[in-house]
Amino acid sequence: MDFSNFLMMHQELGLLSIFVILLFFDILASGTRYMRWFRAVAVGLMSLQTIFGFFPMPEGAAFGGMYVTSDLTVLMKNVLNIGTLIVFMQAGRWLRQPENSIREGEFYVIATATLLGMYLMVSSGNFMLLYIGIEIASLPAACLAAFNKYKEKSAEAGAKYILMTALSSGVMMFGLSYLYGAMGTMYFADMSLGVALEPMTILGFVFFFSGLAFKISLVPFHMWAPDVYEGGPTATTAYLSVVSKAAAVFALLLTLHHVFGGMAHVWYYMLWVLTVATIVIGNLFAVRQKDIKRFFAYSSISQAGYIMLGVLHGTEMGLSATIYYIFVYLFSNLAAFGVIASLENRSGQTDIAAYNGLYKTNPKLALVMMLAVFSLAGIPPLGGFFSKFFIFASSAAEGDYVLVFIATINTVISLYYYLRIVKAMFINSPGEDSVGPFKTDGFNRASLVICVAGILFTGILSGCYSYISAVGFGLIQ
Amino acid sequence: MVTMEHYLIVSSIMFFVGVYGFITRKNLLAVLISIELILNSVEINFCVFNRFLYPEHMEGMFFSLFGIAISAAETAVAIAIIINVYRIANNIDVRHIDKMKY
Amino acid sequence: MNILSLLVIIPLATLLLLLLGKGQKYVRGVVVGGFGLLLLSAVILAVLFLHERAVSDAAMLFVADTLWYAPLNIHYAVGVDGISVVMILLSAVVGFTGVFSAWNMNRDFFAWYCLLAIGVFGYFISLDLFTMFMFYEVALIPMFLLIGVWGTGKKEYAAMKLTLMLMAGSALLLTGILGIYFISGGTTMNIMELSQLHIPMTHQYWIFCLVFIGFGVLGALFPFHTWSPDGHASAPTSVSMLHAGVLMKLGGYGCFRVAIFLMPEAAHELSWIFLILTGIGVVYGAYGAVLQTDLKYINAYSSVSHCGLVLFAILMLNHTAMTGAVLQMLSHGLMTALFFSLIGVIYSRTHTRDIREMGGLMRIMPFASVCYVIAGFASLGLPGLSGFVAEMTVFVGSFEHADMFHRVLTVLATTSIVITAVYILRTVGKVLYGPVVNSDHLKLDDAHWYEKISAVALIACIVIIGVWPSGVQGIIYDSLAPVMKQLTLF
Amino acid sequence: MGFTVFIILIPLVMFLLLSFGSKWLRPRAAGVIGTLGMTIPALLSYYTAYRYFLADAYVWPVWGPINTFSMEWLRFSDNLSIEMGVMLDSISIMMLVVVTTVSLMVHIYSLGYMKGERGFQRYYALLSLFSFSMLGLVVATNIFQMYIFWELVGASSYLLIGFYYTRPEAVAASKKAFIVTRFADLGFLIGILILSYYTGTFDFNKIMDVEADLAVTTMAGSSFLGLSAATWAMALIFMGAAGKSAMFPLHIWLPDAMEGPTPVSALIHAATMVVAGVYLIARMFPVYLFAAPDVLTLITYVGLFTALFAALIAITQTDIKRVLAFSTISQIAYMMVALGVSGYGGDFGEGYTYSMFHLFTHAFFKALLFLGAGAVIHTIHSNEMEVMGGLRKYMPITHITFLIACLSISGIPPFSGFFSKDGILSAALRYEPFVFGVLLFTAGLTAFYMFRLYFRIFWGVDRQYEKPPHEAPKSMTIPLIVLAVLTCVTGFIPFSFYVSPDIRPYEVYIHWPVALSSIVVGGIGIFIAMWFYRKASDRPAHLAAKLSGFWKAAYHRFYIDDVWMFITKKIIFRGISGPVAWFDRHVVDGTMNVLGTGTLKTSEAIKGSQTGRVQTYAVVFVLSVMVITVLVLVL
Repeated sequence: MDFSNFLMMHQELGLLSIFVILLFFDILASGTRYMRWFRAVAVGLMSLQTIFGFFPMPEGAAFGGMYVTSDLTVLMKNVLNIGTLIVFMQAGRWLRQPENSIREGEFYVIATATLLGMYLMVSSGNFMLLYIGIEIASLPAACLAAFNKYKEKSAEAGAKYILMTALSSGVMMFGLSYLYGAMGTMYFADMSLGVALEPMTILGFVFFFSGLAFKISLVPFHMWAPDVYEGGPTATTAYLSVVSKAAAVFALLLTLHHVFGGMAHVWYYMLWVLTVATIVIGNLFAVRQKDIKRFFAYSSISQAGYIMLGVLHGTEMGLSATIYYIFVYLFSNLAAFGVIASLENRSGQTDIAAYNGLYKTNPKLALVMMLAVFSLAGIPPLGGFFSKFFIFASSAAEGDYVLVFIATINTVISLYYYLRIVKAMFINSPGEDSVGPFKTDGFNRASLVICVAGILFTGILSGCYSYISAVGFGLIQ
Repeated sequence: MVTMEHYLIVSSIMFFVGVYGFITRKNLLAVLISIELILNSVEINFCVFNRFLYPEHMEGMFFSLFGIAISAAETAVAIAIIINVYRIANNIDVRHIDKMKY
Repeated sequence: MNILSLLVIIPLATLLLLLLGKGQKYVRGVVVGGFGLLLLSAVILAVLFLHERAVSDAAMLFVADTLWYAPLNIHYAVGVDGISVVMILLSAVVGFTGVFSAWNMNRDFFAWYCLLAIGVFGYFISLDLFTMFMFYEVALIPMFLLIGVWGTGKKEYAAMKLTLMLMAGSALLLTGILGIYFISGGTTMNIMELSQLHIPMTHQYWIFCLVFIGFGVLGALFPFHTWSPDGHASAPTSVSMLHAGVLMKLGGYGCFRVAIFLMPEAAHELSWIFLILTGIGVVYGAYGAVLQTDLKYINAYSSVSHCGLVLFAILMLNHTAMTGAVLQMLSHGLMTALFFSLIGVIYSRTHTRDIREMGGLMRIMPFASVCYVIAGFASLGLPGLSGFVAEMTVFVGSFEHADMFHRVLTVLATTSIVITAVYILRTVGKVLYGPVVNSDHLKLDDAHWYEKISAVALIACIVIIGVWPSGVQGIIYDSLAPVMKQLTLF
Repeated sequence: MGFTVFIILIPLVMFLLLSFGSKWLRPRAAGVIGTLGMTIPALLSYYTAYRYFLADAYVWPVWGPINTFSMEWLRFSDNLSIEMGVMLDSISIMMLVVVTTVSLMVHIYSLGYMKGERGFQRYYALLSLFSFSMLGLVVATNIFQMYIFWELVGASSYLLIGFYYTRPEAVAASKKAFIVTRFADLGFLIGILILSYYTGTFDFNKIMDVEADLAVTTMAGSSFLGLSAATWAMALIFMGAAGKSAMFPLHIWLPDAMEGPTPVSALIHAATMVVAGVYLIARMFPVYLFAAPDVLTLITYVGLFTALFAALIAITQTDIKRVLAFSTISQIAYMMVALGVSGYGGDFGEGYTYSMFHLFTHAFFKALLFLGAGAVIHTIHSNEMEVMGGLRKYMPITHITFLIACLSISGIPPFSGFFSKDGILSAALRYEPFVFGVLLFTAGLTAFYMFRLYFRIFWGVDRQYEKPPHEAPKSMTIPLIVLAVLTCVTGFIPFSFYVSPDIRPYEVYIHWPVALSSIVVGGIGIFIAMWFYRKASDRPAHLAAKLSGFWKAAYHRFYIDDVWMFITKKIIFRGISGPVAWFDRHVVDGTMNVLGTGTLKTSEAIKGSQTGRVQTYAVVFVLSVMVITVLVLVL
């Protein structure tokens, strides 16, 4: 047996070791004073993992093409790493709360496990591995959603998530089975050659697609997302809305163009309609939300729609724009969730009303939140503006001006609800629900600094996009 | 003669029965069982396709095995969560878990 | 280091300096210093420009070009022609005077104010569609907070409406810009280079509409002007000044720099639609102002009318009328800034803007009142003040069209000057003249020194342009030559 | 004669000096400086007139225009630009003399009249501004320069009428004056636009070059609504002139403008600004004559109607300044008629010549009348005839000078009014007897109402005054005397020698049949007035009662003001502006708001789809998958 295949899996192995280390740390140190180092260790290890991700790595396939790694997948994994790292940094304060402290380690361990699943999703060269990756990524995520053991909402979120994810994985597997039936192989490379416009293939494809769309929370497969985002712990919500979504987008991007590129004209209109529906429905629901987490759930649904603009056309530009968009979206959304987490930890409030007058009580948090929502809304000179521009450009480059037009008009609606948050923080005066001045914990602050730096500089400095663009080049057939 | 189509009809019926069960059952556990039906129908599909169409490889069979394992894991997690729901709400009626909506 | 970049860097530096301290004195010092420096560099730029113009015949001067995003050919490309220089001077003057009108504001206000200035100056110096668009949005968004936080009345509604409408405009614009870029071949975003490329006619139609309406929303194009009355009425003094004085000019400037310049054929073909709209806007704004009772509403409608004239003149597509359009932008900018600054002075003392509750202010605050009368005269186009020069150039230019359509519209537009007289004199008569309505007003004091600086500086500019128009007119006229050439190519 | 530019610039400097220095100057000092400042342009004007007409006479035998100064002010396009300059020809020099003289007199007079008034410095500053604007208008080399100064005189008139800005009537009057003239100026502007488009120039000399005949040749081909471009242009320009010169139906502002200080009325609303319209028509006379003769006919009949109409109203007014105001309207209409009936070349240019002559003489005697009335008002503190009477004993100088002016306006020789009116009548007779007849009748009315005024102020009831009236101070009587002297002597100037439409001198003689008829009619008017008003009696009341319908209508100025009020208030304000404002707020803005609220409403309406139940989600999920599959398969 040739173990050299494993050497291709640097990152997975690294992550696996982190998983094991944390698991044993948790088992051994649980209940002891060493536990207080846990967060630092987790963050430290995750940072190492992130940093190592940026070192050059060999490209290639392993296990007969079941596993594929390339600069592109490494880049995608790096994006996931950064997101996870930031979530780790933000989760600490919440996990130290008395009712959770006994399970502090579990969070990191489970999250690491889901990340591993996402790695596999991104790197898979075979639908079986992809499926396994998706399941590894989603089953533990259900645990994360139900992590607040004593909160009804959390339990409800967990239940909804696990049921829906099971259903979707059933549907997806059903689709996969038909794809298998039609083509006799599960390997991407082989399947892409055999894609034919048979009803069975199309049926299989649509069923398979619904599974990923579910994870990306595209309309009409989005309905779980608001409930789970609202009910789950904030760190989980952040994780689901950014990292999990990103992984699914990456997987979709790769499969759509690598495997189903031959039937692009079939899924193009489908995806087009879903994209528009996602943007519009996400926006329409977001405008009247009162709970900030639910609000961000809908906002992230509509953001997913924007991301689809890049996925729609499998061009080099669309690919780079998508990754770039996700990269910026990651910083923006996590900045927002960092602030939400701080406030929630402090007061237990997730009402938008709690943000009234935040600028007067906690100006820095308010500013971070403002930058975050402005970036999400696409206001220059923040990263979101550039990412939106590039993603629209990628669509316009293919002449799809109608879609661009619809999307840009929808940014106005999204601006409305983002401005509602800004208005609450800056214009409204503090009400009785508002939080008094307080200090955020160090890790969270550091994470916010990273996010703000990301928001501010990913756009202005063109290096980021150029890097992504350079890596993405040539990987699309 | 039992052809592939017969198997597929069975599995499709199972799939839709599962879906139907998911949609109509009140009890969370029953819903979970419906999911198992869906997953099992898929596994039948894989096996059947493998056996009838592509007997030279074992891909479909392996997929079924993995699928069984994963559905077991899924059930484990789901039951854990359902227990938690029961502990908090004293109820496992799926229609009662609708605190969050709109 | 390019002198143009300085115009963006100075407000940026001011913004950063503001973040360092909080004391009122410190803030005032920094802001006055910053905007004074900005004004100075604008003046220096103008002088250098004239100097350079004499020896160079390039369309754009002080050009600098740095590659920014290679995949989309986005450059940080800056350069100015006479029109940009004029607009920069206008912005610098209004920005500077606005500082004095906002004398008692706190640091946060000025921070947003600086951001606004960054956007405005960046916009006027940009040659690259992307950077231009970016600065455009940078200029729009601070408005939300400036109005929302420091405004009066229905400020939240007004701020939201203003921001959303303007952003909707910029959404159209974004689509249009992408269209221009890709349909012209996707090789450059530089306006000057794009002007050499040809956009197929079928595409020009829709792109022109998008871009023109997109910019037109900010330029108060009927019927997309309704953000203006509410927005202006709710905004604090100096924000109204900057917004009506400078920001609305971004619309007009963009209309001709992008819409007309890059899509001359569509401009020829479609101008009639927009001419009708703007023609309506000119008269409609004036009529709308007549019965208003809020000083700021009056001025907002008047802005609709005057800015309508800008777009109207641009769409006339001839050299004289376009010169008039730029002059009108300049003139309206100064004049409306003056108006708002004085309304601010009055409001800060009487705490009302309802003209029915005021009267006889001339005796109580003579300085402010006299300035108001001057502003009124400028607005109704009295010779010797800038408004006359601009309006006359527009009318004379518009009348150069030989066909009845343009002529009849021109005549209709000229009727606005009578209506303007009606509402201006009505306001002046009610507010400044007559007996004192509210005896509490007798105790009020006249403008403070900082408010006086603001008013005097603006009046000086208005008078200079009004008395000696040929200087600025010449610069504009010459700079329009490339645009005209572009228009006559087709 | 480059110095002529200073005639214009000095008042401007005075304006700036007085307005910026008002804080530091004591009122008296400001007045004196202003007056001295006005003296210099006056002297320069006289010198200019002397040089042009007498000393140099280098333009002989043609009084051709000379541009002594010119600079480009604004360039519209490569061939169209506005120049600022000084053009001297006979009528502009005549106007220079008139304007500077009357202005100087008013400056001096105001030293006494306005003494102690609040805003004394402002008053003098505005007077200087007005003088500047008026002089600039007079010497304009091109029609656009004229328009510019035309607007400026309008503005200074506005400011001066509203001098007593705390009085609502004054504010309303100033507003009305400005807006009405502005409306008329709109016509002027459009006329300029049309004219300049076809001729490609604003320059008077080029437009009116009879040989080149620019206007006629270029505008012949185009027409609009059946009228030629030239007719349109010139008719619209006449609209501007009619507004400034208070021709029916744009005359409504002038009577109200009497709310301003009386010296201002004398200067602006009697002697100078209001005749600017006549001056404009005279300036463009060749164009009217050759390119748009129809418009000249229009001018004739509008003028004729206005003359009669205003005279009828003047008979019934009781406010002495109103009487004078309507008299002014009537007299200006005379000038208009004269222009309208004029021909070209030699004797045929008589109407033109005498129009200008009447303008010249009228300026002095009407200023005199106003200033005299001012002196009365100054001491009585009222404008109403009812409270006056028997003042001849108290104010001898005022009385005599006023009488001279009255005789002059009534056309009694040897006062100047006789000569100028006579020429107009004879020109009218040459044109059409009907016109002549109406003018003659108007002359009689003029004599009647002027002497009605005279008798009621200085004769009539001998009233007992609480404070005995007194003669005006020196500063006021000196201008009266000067103007009275001018009224006596100016009639003897051989005007036709200097002013004619073809700028070539010619000779005219008094047409005695016409003159006699005019004298007789004037005498009858005076006699009737004497019979009615010499002593207190109930004859006027009887007459008024007999003619009550007419009397009331005339007293209310034939309700023209009400018609205008109806048009502005009801139609423009309520009918257009109100609906526009409503439309904007509710329809245009409403649409925008509906877009916003519509989104929110939709959002509210569809919220139910998110039921919160897993099973709904599953239904949606599975159904969507099915539907998509089917759709993809089918499509």
